[in-house]
Amino acid sequence: MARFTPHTEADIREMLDAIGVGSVDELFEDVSPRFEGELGLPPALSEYEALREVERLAARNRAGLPVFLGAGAYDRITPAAVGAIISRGEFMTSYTPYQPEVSQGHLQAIFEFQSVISELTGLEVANASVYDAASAVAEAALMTARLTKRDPKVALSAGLNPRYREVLETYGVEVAGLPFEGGATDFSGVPRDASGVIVQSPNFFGVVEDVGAAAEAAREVGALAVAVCDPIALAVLEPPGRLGADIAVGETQPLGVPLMFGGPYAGYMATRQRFVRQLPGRIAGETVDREGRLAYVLTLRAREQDIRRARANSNICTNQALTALAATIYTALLGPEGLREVAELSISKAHYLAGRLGEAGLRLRYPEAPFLWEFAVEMPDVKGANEALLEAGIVGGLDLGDGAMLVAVTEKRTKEELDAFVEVVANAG
Amino acid sequence: MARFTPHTEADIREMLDAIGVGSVDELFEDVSPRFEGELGLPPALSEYEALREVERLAARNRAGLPVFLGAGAYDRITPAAVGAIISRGEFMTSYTPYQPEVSQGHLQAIFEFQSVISELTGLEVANASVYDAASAVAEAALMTARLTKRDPKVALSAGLNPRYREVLETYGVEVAGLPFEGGATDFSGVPRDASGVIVQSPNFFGVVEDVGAAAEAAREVGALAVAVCDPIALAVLEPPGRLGADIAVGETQPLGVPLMFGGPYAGYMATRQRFVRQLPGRIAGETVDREGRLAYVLTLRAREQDIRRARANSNICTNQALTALAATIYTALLGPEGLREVAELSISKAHYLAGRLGEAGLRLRYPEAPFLWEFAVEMPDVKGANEALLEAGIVGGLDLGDGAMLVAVTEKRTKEELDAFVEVVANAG
Amino acid sequence: MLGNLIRDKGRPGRRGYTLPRPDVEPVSPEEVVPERLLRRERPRLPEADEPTVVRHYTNLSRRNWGIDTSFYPLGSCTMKHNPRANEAAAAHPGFAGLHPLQPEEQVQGALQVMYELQGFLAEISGFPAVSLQPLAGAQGELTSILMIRDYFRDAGDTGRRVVLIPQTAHGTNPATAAMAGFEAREIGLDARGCVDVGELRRLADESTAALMITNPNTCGVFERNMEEIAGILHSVGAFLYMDGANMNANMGRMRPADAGVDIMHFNLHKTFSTPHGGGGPGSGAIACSERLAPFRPDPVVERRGEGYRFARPEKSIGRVAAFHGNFGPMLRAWNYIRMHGPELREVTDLAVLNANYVRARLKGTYRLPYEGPCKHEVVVQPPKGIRALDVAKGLIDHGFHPPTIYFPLVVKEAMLIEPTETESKETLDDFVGAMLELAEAKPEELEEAPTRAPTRRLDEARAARNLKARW
Amino acid sequence: MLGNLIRDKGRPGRRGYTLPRPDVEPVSPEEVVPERLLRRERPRLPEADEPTVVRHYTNLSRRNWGIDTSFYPLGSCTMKHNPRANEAAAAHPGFAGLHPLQPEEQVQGALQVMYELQGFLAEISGFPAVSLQPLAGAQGELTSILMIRDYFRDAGDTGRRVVLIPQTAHGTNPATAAMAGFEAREIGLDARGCVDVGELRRLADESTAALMITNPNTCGVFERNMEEIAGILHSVGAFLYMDGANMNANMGRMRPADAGVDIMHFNLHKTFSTPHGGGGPGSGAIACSERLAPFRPDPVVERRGEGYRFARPEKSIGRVAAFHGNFGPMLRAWNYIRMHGPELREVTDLAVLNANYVRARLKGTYRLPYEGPCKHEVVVQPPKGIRALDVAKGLIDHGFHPPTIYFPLVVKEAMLIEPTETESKETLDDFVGAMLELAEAKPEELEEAPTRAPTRRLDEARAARNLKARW
Repeated sequence: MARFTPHTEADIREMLDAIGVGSVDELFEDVSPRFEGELGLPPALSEYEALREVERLAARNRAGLPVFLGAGAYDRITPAAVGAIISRGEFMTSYTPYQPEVSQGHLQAIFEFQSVISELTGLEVANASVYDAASAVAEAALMTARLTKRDPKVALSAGLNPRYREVLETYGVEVAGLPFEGGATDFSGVPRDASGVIVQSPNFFGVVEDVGAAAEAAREVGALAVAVCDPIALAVLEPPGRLGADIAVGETQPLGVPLMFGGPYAGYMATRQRFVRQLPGRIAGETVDREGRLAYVLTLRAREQDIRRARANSNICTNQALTALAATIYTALLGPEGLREVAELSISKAHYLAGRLGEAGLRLRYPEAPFLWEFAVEMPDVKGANEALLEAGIVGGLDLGDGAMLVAVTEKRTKEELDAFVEVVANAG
Repeated sequence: MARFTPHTEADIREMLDAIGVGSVDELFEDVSPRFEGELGLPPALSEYEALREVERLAARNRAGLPVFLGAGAYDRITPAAVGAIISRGEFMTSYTPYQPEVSQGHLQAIFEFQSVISELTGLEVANASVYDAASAVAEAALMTARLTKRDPKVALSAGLNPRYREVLETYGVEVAGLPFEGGATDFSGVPRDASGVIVQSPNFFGVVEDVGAAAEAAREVGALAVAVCDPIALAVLEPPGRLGADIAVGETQPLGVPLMFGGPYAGYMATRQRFVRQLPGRIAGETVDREGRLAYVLTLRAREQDIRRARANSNICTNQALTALAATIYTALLGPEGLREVAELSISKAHYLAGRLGEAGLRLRYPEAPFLWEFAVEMPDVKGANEALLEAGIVGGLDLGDGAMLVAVTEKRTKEELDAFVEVVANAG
Repeated sequence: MLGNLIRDKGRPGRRGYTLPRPDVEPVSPEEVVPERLLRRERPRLPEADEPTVVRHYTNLSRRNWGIDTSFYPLGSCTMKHNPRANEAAAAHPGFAGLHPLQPEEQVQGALQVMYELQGFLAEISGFPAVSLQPLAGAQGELTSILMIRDYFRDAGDTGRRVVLIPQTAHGTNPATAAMAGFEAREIGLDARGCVDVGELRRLADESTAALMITNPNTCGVFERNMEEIAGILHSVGAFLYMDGANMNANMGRMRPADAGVDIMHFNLHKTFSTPHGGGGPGSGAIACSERLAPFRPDPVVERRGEGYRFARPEKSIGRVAAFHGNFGPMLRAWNYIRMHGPELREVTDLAVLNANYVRARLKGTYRLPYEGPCKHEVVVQPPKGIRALDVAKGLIDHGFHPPTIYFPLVVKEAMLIEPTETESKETLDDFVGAMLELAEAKPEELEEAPTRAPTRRLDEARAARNLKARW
Repeated sequence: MLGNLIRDKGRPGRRGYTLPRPDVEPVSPEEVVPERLLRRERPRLPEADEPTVVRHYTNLSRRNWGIDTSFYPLGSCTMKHNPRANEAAAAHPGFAGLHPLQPEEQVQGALQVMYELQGFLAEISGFPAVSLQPLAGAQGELTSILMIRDYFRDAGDTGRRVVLIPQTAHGTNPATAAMAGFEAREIGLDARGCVDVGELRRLADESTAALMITNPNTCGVFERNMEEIAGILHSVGAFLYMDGANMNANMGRMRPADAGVDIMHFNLHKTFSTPHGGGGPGSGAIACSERLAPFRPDPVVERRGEGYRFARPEKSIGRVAAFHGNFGPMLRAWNYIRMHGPELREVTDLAVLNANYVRARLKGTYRLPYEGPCKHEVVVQPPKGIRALDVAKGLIDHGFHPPTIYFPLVVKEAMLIEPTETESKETLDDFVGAMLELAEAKPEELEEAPTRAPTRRLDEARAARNLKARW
């Protein structure tokens, strides 16, 4: 018998009788071509056996070590309360809140998520999340095209996470390269037909970029400015909305979401109120019920695929609601001071590490550029250094492939771990 | 500031003003002798630091290995759904259901637990749990005294788990020893002034005892019979109520409760309807509310300490409600066939192991006695065998201290593990 | 009194989480960032203690229904039980703690899960190639259509500008086609609710890139002419794409590749029981033929000797996600498939049995626009004079989550009911009982429903008119 | 229609869990057990699938309130927030998977937790010796009194048959004394609600084994004459036992050992935030003087060199639990104390502040039988003509769990309110608002409450009269 199904032989008999067929097979008589074989899958395991198999596979991973990788996913401290709440069945086993009367929990949570993102980005309105930062960047680029009525073409530099750029290109957005020097982007040469300018800050190399300059450059050519920002960084950096960006996007993974080998994460998108109709994805809005009680509902639905079909402003349907909820709970627990403290601890530790590496004779790639907690450090043999680090029980930074390692330092790293990192790298280097 | 408290400086000020005192200190002016020092405790850790410490301590334990220890706690398969449900805040963070209108969840769960225990033991009524099997045995012994109006004195043999016997004695019950031969108890010599006869089946050495003989022996001297039974065993053994036992007690840990280094577990107690007023602990009963809807409530409260004080039939108050809930959910998931299958798998594996050990030249201590999944095997150097087993990644059986090892085999053990056990023991022996 | 938002429950200075004390010399943002780039105003975020946060979100959850609380027959969404074993698997720190950029030799367990899952999906669909990267069904669609686009580009076939889409399609299909730069052209249905093959013959030509079919379609009807349809498309050099949202009616009974489908997507969160999370995360793996395989997104997992590694397909469309896809749902789907093996067919069988049972029981009272048998879901219409919306809200008062309503668009007052295989006959009987009762209710009474839910009906127009989407 | 019990939701043949297939030759019970000892009839247990079981218990939980859903000021129960970090600690498989009989060298981490927790409780109480074994507060009491009993036995002091117990005591105190074989004799109060020292002087003599005091007592009043009381008892050779249920008013402010207490118990689940679980598991550790230390239950944890081991105190009363106590709550309490360190005093301070604030706000409307300040809880009486029961049920309709009512017994219509430190001023203000509103309600209206709870008031007499305690 199949697992997780309640059907007894007697149930099946009674149901077939009610339907008026003699066997389940008859219900598939219209299926053509019918698959008559047995699926070539390994035999069914009991729960315990399957979980033991999971255990065995997990043992083939090197998890639980201090991690110096970042580049879009950060090994941050996750409060225990986050997982405890999002695993409640009412949150975990529901779907998109099409029926608001029995979905107020998720709807209000989305409203709170949107509020958090609006506050952090300094923009008026945010959506309920998109898949990840990369798709948020792509959706934002397409949005600039719709808003400027130009073809989707964005100006950007090597400062944008190359993975985001790849997704952008997959989504059919044309890219115009901008010069990148000394760790930062030169926004002076934005093409006149660009629909948008994209600036990431801190950028892929950890450097704090001048979002204002990007916004100005966009404005000059009638394009829109898209800022890509780590939400933790926005606890200490001026929000993109205040610096003139029209759209802000990013990754909420740093807000209490486990690394989980790359997903599920959640992309965020925020923009100015006047652009809201071009914002893709769900939006929850406030309203009242028949008795005048405050309540929340999905709104501006006419932007979406299930209503507008081919003329929708995106095909997105399912987003990352549960992850967005995790980020909301994280933010509620940490609060503005907590977020700032996370940022400050990370800055302190990263700068300590950078300093110690300098003392050990290693050179930062962009020594003059302002950075928060991620930086590129030059190293003759990054691969060798990472192997030595792994031997010491440390997951090293990202091999940039050109004689430098991109190192991310979060609040989770201890001085002990930082010192060990320096010692290994100094010896291996 | 203390953790998990919402008080801001402003809150505290406002509250002190409302109270009419100038400082929190003033609220302790009546405390004498007042402790004026600082508690000599290690400095406060953040959640992350504390959990890292837990991680470090956990690494000093040898957990996750196949375990052949039993003797009252069994390494059985625990369905994932059990933990997922009992961790719901409504179950986990509530207390004794004194206010039934907002405690129907727990009350109904207790009612279901009582029903499961009644069904398994073949007795009419069960309570909401006591601390563990040992305290259940002690409470049962005291119950026999109240019911027979004799001093608490019970006849029992070496077949009773010695830890239960110790608790019995601590609780002030006199013990009369019965002969124990060939793995089973001889009930022929029960003293005439005994208030009870206690029989454990399967007994401490895993042997299935004759509960009917114990009941008869009790009846002959006007005493009551107490049977101590593993609930999983009751899936295949005739229930004590059917064999004449007046009280059945035991440990519900085998029903889906983690080993957790010995607790929390939950003892169960069941008895005949006519003895219910001498049953200690909570009892949930069915009733209706004002609108006639079925509901549950704590009942027969006049037995309990908070009502009857010195004349209560026990001092028990808090019991093991959440553990009892886990056992109820486990039983609901497994059902009668699942419980039977757990028993049969354990029996099959235990007898396979016993057979293989026999082939390897080891002798069962009670070769003629019927056993289910636990047995004593003679071994010249149990300590040495256990050390060799640990080296092979196996937690061996209980050293009985007299040249034998008590080995428990659950459905969780694989043939591979059993074969490895035999190989190591045969070589070490 | 303050409102009920988490922000209303805070007060300046409160904290819900304590971080480790600094163990290095503090460096402030002011020391490292130019002043004009420093934040001037604090964001207005909640300042609340852990007890308040836990209570707030616990109580929010209690204003929400899920499969765990109620029957949830939302058509086309496959709201089946989410086994708790999957959650136990996903919680394993050996997976949850992995950084996506750890070198391959450090993540062999995760790669093996992906490799095996690729194989499982290949077997279930009949295709030789799979990509797990798309992050949701709609992204799986987009990935598929982009692969088709790139196939034609690569072949120098520049005239393919049309994607045909049946009227019954999910809205994501036309939206996807448009997003990929195609013209989405609708194609009509025959009397059975299936793609009109005659019309397809007329429409299909060298400008056709693909037909996006859903099978069983969103009327719950099996598209019996799949092979013929595939033949027509292939004869004009176009592709047949299948929306796999409804694979819960196919597993072990029909393999899309066998029917001539060229490419499809799965919804791991539907068919393979990963939690829907109130609207995600999903996971939209795709499977395709050898011809399209080189265009899959980067990366896929390959086996080399005893190990596993990432590889970029030769003519890859590129990445559709920053990393490797939603690994959490993949691990859960892997676990679900491991717990079923070939018995997945019984999942399909019982899902279809349940839908047909509901169909049979509603017949005579509710209108059935299409002949039976249906597949894993059934579309019905309320008796004349009663609105689908009112029945839906009435169901809430009976403790049932409503089905999908007003979809598919081709059926007026449609109610699309998908019970899934994890519901018992008793639950279905109770649901049918409620449906039959509601069919006889007075419309003006139904209009009042729901009265027993956390809220009454909402003023949806007001939300859009006076947009308030944040605190 | 069937009822709502899990058994009603099953059907023969259904299964909610699949076990591994046998990998050895099956051996049936019939082959190994004599026939007359084999079960003849199947137990009538639920036969239900996992989806049904999960939904059933999820919905049951939704008919229950906890700290996570509501303010829960149950007096003497210390319903403080249960930090989720504690649950994360207890879920660690490195602890959860440990068998209690694994040799000491395999469980050094667990022993270290116990050893350190013993030390923490010693520091908090001021005593040199601790035992963690008692499984709940009441068992901690019993353990303490049995230790006192054995002390006198050991000393050959055979006349100690009386345990004195103030009228304000929890019911467990007299029940414990009786269970340990003593005569529980009540002792009266003075006007402040404290033990009547004069009466104690008259009662205490060579027949007295101990006085069981609770401090602060259950009127929320601090027993200021502790040292004098201890002196009187010691002068007749008797012991002073302290019920530590209310330690949440003492941590860092008063150490029982300093006041002359000889032995006490803790409720780890109250003071140290481990979840109450709907009525357990608790944990009732005890702490005592050097004199009583040799009588502690077997075993305690000792340090030897770098390692830890179990040891049996010299004159141990024996075991009170089969194994080492409720380790789960111990681990949580350890974690809680590690997260607070010396700041535990602030927990006490804020708990007492909260109670006094509620007291101040209710003053004038509710009657206050005792002068202030109170400690961590406050006993109040409704205005004349209104019953505590009705106010309690009325609070439910305001969304608040009622306080303890009709206890302490010495106060008519008592309402014992313990807010704990984890509640905010706003919550207290809302609660006070509800209390004040209820004080002005018409009694006949109040009689109807609750109307917004999962049930109305229950017929409790019927439950006892026609006992139905199982399906």
